[in-house]
Amino acid sequence: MTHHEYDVVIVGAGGAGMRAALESSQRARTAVLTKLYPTRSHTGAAQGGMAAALANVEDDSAEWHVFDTIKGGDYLVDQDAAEILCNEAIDAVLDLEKMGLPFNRTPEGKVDQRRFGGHTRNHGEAAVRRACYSADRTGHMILQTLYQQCIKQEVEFFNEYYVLDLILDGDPQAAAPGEEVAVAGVVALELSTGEIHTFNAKAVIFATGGAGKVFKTTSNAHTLTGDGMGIALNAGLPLEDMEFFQFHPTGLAGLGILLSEAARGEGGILRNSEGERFMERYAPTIKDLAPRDMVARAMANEVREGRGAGPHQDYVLLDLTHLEPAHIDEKLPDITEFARTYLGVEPYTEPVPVYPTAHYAMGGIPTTVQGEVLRNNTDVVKGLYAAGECACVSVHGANRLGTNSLLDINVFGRRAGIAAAEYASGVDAAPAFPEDGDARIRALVDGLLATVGGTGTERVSEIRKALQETMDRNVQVFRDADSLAEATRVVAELKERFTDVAIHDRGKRFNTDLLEAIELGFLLEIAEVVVAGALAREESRGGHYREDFPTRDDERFLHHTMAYATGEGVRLDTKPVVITKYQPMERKY
Amino acid sequence: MTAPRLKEPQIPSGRTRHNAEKWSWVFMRISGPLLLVLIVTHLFVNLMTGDGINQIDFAFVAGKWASPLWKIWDFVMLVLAMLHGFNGMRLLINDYAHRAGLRKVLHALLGIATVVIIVLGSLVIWTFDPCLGTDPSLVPDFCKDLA
Amino acid sequence: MWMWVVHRVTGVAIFFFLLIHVLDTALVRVSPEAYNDVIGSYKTPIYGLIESGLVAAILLHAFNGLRIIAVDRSTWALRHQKQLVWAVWILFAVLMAPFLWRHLGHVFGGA
Amino acid sequence: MTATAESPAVAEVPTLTVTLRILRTKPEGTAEHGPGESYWEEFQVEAHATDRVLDALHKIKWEQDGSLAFRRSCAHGVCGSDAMRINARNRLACKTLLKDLNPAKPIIVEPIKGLPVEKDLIVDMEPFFASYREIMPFLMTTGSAPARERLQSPEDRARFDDTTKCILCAACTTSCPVFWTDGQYFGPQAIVGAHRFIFDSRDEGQWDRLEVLNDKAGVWKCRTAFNCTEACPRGIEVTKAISEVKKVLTTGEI
Ligand SMILES: Cc1cc2nc3c(=O)[nH]c(=O)nc-3n(C[C@H](O)[C@H](O)[C@H](O)COP(=O)(O)OP(=O)(O)OC[C@H]3O[C@@H](n4cnc5c(N)ncnc54)[C@H](O)[C@@H]3O)c2cc1C
Ligand code: HEM
Ligand code: SF4
Ligand code: F3S
Ligand code: FES
Repeated sequence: MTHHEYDVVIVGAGGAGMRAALESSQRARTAVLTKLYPTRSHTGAAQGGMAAALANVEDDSAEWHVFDTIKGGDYLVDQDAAEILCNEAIDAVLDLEKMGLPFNRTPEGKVDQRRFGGHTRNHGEAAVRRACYSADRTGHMILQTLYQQCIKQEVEFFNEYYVLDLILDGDPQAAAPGEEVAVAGVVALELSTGEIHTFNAKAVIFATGGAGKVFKTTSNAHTLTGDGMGIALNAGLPLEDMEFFQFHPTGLAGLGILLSEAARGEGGILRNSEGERFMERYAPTIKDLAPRDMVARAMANEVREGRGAGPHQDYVLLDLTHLEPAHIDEKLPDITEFARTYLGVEPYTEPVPVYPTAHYAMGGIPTTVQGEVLRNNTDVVKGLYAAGECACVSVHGANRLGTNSLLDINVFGRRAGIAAAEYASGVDAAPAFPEDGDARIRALVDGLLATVGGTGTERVSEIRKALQETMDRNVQVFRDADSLAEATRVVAELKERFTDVAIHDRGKRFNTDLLEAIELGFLLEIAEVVVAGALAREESRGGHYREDFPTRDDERFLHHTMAYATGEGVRLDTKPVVITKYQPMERKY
Repeated sequence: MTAPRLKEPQIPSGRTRHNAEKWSWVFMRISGPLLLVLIVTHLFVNLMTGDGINQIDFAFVAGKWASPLWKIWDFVMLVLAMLHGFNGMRLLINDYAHRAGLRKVLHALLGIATVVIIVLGSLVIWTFDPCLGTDPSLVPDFCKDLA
Repeated sequence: MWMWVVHRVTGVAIFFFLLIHVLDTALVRVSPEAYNDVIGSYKTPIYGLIESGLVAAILLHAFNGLRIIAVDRSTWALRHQKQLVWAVWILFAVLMAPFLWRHLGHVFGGA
Repeated sequence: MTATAESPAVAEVPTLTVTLRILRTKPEGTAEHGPGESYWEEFQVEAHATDRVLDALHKIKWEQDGSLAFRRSCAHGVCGSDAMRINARNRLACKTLLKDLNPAKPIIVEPIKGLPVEKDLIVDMEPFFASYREIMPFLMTTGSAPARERLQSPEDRARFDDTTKCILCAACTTSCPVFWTDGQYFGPQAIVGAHRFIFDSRDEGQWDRLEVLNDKAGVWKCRTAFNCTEACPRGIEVTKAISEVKKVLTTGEI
């Protein structure tokens, strides 16, 4: 075991983690722990753009952006947070530009902007060009630019260090309201050696990204297994609004690889098997550029009603054939290549088969607008922060608008970085790291290693596959009490089977077999929380659609869900939504 | 695992200074096409015209070198080819000789060989005596006139 | 990649030949007899073949050298480098054929 | 009840059995092989022609031998994790479909060459990233930053577009024969990384980078072998970028 001491430890080196690191490393001794090389993080897969009311190409205002965000989130958005997000958006984009990010440009040389779902002029009048972009690789450029800045600032990275546990100096659930609970550090496994490292820190920032791998069809990377959320849950912290998962309308059918909404922003049209532009029926004003939850539902509905395309009528078509090939090459080069490579479809001349794909976790570790992690509705854990997709500030509410997440990671990554460093400078020393702080993880790792050649009978991959299939079948775009009950039963059964899992690699170095087992553990816990939240929320709102309760019910459910792991299942609680300016209205586009 | 120390970017710096590799690269590109002309003509004259390889003997060489054009021609060819070859071999040694000691030795050998050959070759060309020796059948015809 | 290997190998071959070639030519400074002796041995079939190989090496190296220079200078050449590799081989074949015919004719025909 | 996409595109594709011959290395050794010794092992998997090599590797790992080690993340060619040598060419396992490989013959899978092998298909990427850091891959400017964005015309932006696409997968560098021979060459990726900034009209640190690239281990080592361009999964014209850098160094003009 090796022990380290830092002022600030950041877990995750995606967009949120590195944006935080840029701030924190200027102010305090900072280490960034990441299970992947920073440039492998899934921020790099983001395509379409990053929203900010720069008004470079047409009239726009941060105020309209706030409204769109709140309405898009089906009024479950904390409005104070949304205001921060949209007001700081402009500087967030300009900062990235100054760091060197190669945005696409207008003829005058300014940052160009394009249309995106749910972003409108003057509270819903018409679609507005708000998304700053770099072809269809905006996330790639953000990730590269932030990494480059980290190189410049000599940020200290611990690459391929897999954080497995969070150490607090008290029990966050047992502690009385108002009582202080502080962070003491994290425990990590160094992939290349198999060695366990402990990091004692005054402040810790979680920026571990999403959990898309609880589903089978997903745009998320194999490595997005919700580790940060799982670790928080295990440490006794709540997760907020986990039942809200975004299904992106246009995943490559059968594969889930994302085709950015930018395809529709640039003029792409969704059609059913009859060639009909069906979104005209569902969202007459902004049609194909309606928010994702609505489009995804419309697509699934078309398929359900027998208007799906293809031999099994199980997908719809994204039509780009009316666009100039040169325009496609300039604005959408990557995603059209995905269609060619993976489906053998030529988007210049053929429509592309698409179907909703699990994309984004609106929920996550609850935080304040400074990124401080909440251990209940009011108390923060001292020194513990979270940002990015693993966190829930709640700026996305029940449904995130496209391009608001790249914004989120920059705005709240930065805020968390500053807040953590300042907190760390203000305290003399981190809470003592317990002698046996790594005992739990050591037992976990040793236990799994001992299953090699032992009596365990279950395979990680089989349990994971069963989990993903049941989630796709029962907790996807449409849900109801029966499907969720089924999912509850299966997840519980899989958790049981997981206790008998065996791995096959006895080596210490680069034991990815071991890691997949641990990741599966996190996936199972998160799935349990997602299903529990979805079952309890007897209404339809944003990304959560209950067929047995097809309308929004503000009377009973205009609140956040707070889920705690108790050791005997999930305990659900509620948290009020912060409403400042916009009272909930019906959501029509 | 810690990040590397970077030298502070000094903006703007002077233009680049150590240009050895650059000039080596440029030289290869200038000498190459020149050599192409020189060598191909040389080969053509020696091997394709007249009796080809069979015509080559002392007298043939002496006949050619009676003209200053061919003297200069062969001299330029010799120097360029040796420098081009020297430089090419130097690159190879850099690529394959990993140990510093070995590399030094090979570079030295290469340098010596190159200098020796250029000096020797030049001497031969410029101090060539077409009527060397005693056997009149071996020297070119004009030696008889001189005699 | 393979053209790079070819270029390297031919370059080295030519270099070593050049060393020897200068040395033998230097014999003209020693005596006509010595020179003619050595050159005489170049006229045997074995050397005839080696000589052909040498010319082949020079031509290949030379044309490929031109290709490399072209690729460094023009985007068109860079994008068509594979076709240029073919061009090098074709040019090489076109020039080698008459040379071989004539040279080997001299060597073996003893004309 | 709910509609889910059950692999529509692949439903028609028949399954086939493919053989993968994988070059394996176990740092701890195995019963038959010493620590760090490399050996070939064959696996057979059932797969669809439209599956990726990555899918086949996963099948092996998940169903046959959990100890098979390789890196991967995004699974669609954008994160740069899984560059490996497949049938003697560097490619991303997640971007190579079985049908493009002649699945009738064994598919040969090896780690990328020229970097130390850690375990199976995992190599030590540190030397590669070190070269990248060496060329100072970040925007360098003087003076105070403007209040709004720095302006850049679409034409200026287009000049370096190609090299911004790099995902640092190392397919290029580890396919370069010069990189294999001496290992001191920065390799094509570092030049691509530098190119991205040298030709960015906003950057003022070009000559610092060019100075690094003018060094013994820099651009002049490139012998235009074109392996890098052929290997690049992002379709970057790597050799062109290198040649543009050479041009700047010889002419002194950007
Ligand atoms: C295909 C796709 C396209 C998208 N397009 C857009 C778009 O156009 N606009 C938009 O706004 N949003 C988009 N999004 C959403 C957005 O990209 C993500 O939400 C955002 O990038 C998440 O960033 P992050 O920093 O939170 O996490 P990530 O970038 O996922 O980074 C997670 C980091 O955490 C590390 N990590 C995870 N677990 C551990 C652990 N246990 N120990 C140590 N380290 C760990 C990983 O190594 C990684 O570095 C898209 C998402 C996808 C999947
Ligand atoms: C006939 C005309 C010739 C042309 C057009 C030519 C061209 C070139 C060029 C352009 C290069 C540089 C290659 C690069 O940088 O990638 C080169 C390399 C080289 N040349 Fe020549 N050359 C010729 C003759 C010769 C001769 C006569 C010799 C031997 C003495 C020779 C030996 C070499 C060697 C050893 C290399 C280095 C190869 C390497 O580094 O891979 N060349 N040549
Ligand atoms: S240039 Fe291409 S091959 Fe090289 S690292 Fe970048 S993406 Fe990979
Ligand atoms: S493969 Fe190597 S030699 Fe040059 S053209 Fe590419 S870097
Ligand atoms: S897994 Fe990301 S590039 Fe292949």
